[in-house]
Amino acid sequence: MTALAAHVPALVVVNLLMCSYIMPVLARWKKHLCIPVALGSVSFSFILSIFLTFQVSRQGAFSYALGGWAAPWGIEFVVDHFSVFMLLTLTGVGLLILVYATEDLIHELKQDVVGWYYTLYLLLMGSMVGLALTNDLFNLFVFVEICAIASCAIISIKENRECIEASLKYLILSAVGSGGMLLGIAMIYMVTGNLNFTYVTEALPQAFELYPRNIMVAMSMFTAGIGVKAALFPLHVWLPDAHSSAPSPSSAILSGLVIKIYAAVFIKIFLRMFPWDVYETVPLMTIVLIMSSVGIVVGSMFAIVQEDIKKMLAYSSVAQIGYVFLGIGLLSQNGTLGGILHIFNHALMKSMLFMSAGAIIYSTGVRRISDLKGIGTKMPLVMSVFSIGAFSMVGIPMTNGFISKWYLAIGALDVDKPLYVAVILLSSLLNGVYYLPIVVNAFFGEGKESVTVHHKLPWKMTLPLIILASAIIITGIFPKLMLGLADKAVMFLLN
Amino acid sequence: MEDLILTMIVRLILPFIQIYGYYIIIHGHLSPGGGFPGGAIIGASMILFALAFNLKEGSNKISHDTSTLLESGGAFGFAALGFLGVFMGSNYLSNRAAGFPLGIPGNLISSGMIFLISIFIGVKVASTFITLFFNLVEGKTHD
Amino acid sequence: MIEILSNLLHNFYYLIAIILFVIGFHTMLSHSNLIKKIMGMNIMDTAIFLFFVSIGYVEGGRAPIIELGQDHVYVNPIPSALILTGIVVAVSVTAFALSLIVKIYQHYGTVDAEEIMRIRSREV
Amino acid sequence: MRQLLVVIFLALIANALIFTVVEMPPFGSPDNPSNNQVNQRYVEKGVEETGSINVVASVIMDYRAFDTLGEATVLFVAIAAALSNLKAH
Amino acid sequence: MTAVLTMIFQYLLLIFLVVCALAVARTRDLLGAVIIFASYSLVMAILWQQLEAPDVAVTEAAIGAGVTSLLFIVVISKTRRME
Repeated sequence: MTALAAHVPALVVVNLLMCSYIMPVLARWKKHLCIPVALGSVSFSFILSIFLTFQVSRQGAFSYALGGWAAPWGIEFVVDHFSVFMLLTLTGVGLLILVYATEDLIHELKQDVVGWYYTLYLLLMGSMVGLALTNDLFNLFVFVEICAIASCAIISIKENRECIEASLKYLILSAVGSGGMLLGIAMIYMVTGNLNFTYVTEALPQAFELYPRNIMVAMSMFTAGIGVKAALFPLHVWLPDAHSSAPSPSSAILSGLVIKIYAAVFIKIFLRMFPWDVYETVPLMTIVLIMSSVGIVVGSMFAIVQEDIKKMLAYSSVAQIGYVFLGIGLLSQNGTLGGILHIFNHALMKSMLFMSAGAIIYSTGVRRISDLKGIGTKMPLVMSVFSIGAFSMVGIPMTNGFISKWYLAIGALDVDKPLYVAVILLSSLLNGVYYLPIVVNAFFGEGKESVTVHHKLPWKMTLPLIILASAIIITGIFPKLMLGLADKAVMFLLN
Repeated sequence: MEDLILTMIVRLILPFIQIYGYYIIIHGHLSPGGGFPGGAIIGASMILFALAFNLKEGSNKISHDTSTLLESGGAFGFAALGFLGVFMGSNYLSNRAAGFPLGIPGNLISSGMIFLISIFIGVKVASTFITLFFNLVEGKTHD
Repeated sequence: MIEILSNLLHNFYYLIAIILFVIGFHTMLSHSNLIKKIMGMNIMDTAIFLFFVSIGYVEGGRAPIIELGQDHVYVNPIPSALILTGIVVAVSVTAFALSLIVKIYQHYGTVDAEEIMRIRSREV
Repeated sequence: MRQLLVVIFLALIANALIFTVVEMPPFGSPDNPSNNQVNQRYVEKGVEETGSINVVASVIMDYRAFDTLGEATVLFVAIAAALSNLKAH
Repeated sequence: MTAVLTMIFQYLLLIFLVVCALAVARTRDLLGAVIIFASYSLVMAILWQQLEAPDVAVTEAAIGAGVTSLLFIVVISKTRRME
């Protein structure tokens, strides 16, 4: 046991990958084993992440050399406060979405592709966990590609022509993004001779004096490449179609986790790999700030005019990912803390909102917002959960959305940029404009023809909703729970 | 519509292409090549066989069950090979430290894990390309 | 000026890789045919691979297959190793994109992005 | 109009990249920053440490074997994606 | 002398690559474009051989020129040949 404990960082990734390798075989010959194996492997990774969290809080950050070759020669995984924060978010929310998916997919997909869905889901989880842990640029690229293909595939798996078109658009744009990232990696390798983050950081100051243009091109390539994948504002064009047409569990994981992990990759590259004094000469972070704040406002405005509930949630994601990048771009301790916290908070909120929208579609078949009047009396549980998510999106105190917005605002004031506080307030107002009418109409509105409930919700679909909603409330009332971990992550990044 | 000349030529050169593919796979640690190009060559030779004869015969040569097993097995074998390192007291995916015999450099049977990984990857790549090709071909053109 | 030109001529491999990258990117952005877009993506990827491999070249070096007991200069093996992975990644993306295009043709009867947009706007 | 915008955008990118090429480390020079202790160790000790005389094979399947596992996974995810898409309809 | 000749050979191949890429972009016939793309990949493989990266050259010749072109041809045969 003690011998195995040292290998947990590798195991947490490889366990997901290996279970996905055997999934097609199970789907062909032992169909009833698919769901238990998928659930088992994700929950095993969740347990391992909790174990890693304890290990990190006890002994500090540590690294794991894959293949036994230490850092500059081999690939290494680094387990630090930031990566365990991401690990907990990914595996925890991913497990809940998977529990929800086991019931929802029966209704949304054909029987013979459900096995493939679990394969792709586990691969997506594995690649995201790998992205959170890896400390090597090229390994990061490989995981980004796995993540990109798997996230396109869980959209196109639905038998619907909008899905295929949205998926192809997403695939082509993310291929452009990957190309940009690879060119950036080539530029960095050319002037530093290393691929490991730690060694690149050491070599960068000297390289920046000798070859400044290379570094600048690499930085812009990374920004554009990750920006496309994380749907940073002018590059978000693929997101609304992709996230709204996908099956509900896919929307939940794509909006809740996949765009967040790219934000985490952005943090890893720009806050950990590049030395911070680069930003005094390169105005990159100002550009990121402008892009994200325009994205926050414009995304919210687009969300107001949507009629489809999932499309509205997708545009809201464009706005919310802006908060994360706003926090990164502020380059202050509290701002970064707010951004990192928002990764976790928005993962909870948006996956819950997508799942409750999916639950509404599952039981009533209604997608239009104007048809949702009076649904609160028919489906009280789902709508009250949806209301909690909506309040948290607006940033009402006692919910966790408030906490991250609070820290973002403090961070903006710390570096003397009160304009961004105004952006945050304006966006909260806009969020209220499109979320609160749904809640009010659902409970007090009188629809012309009342909605009929066709299917009763099974417990596997309601349980994740209840857990996520209570997590939103609990982390809203007792923010210390995640704040401690996020604070340590920020301290680690600042070093 | 089988063309006699075409089928004869394919019958003649197919063994050579396949042997070349196997050669590239198992000499991956001695000469340029390895699992990826070798697997691609073997896959391409099977596709050539299927194109020269009717498509039915080619897709019968490798059934869906076999290809599923080969794909999953290739990747799973590779990942499982890495665990040997964990049990031998080294790290995941290690070669010499996991006790693989390295042999004499330059011999065919040498370099421990590299040789085995090449074979697993060759199997995986060949079966992947064959499956991809047949599934793209078999899909209905019109609903 | 002459210095810039001589630098460009010396770094001709890099220059061509950049030009190919831009051509591929242009093909990807401006062509409405989806298959052409995927070809543009492949050209873009190979351009980056060419760039990466030429980073590893060393004047007068040999391919990194060691001759035991001899003292040669060898080229840098790392870019070659990375690009082997890159080629497989590119072909995987291509394969998936092509399977999506086959499906799009079945549903819309065309592989032209603008025509698909027209069909969709007519529906709404 | 859109074509013109695309061309201007690409011209800007090409301009920036070509000016970068002028300042890059010279092609093929042994003193480039990419020729450091990492690849020297691969070339000098690779045969002894991995038993493979093809250094590229020893890099992809021993020193950086996890990349190759990721690469096999990329192939696997491509086939899973393509099959799930082709069979779903 | 041979060094200069090799250099000229390499530069010609590089220019040929650009011509091929432009031809792929301009050709209206998709099948023709795929064939040009295959020759582009082969020339790329030769260049990688010139850059002393034989592993990449073999892989590109097998996967880039062989398998990718095959997949393109299958898809074109199932869809339309003209752009």
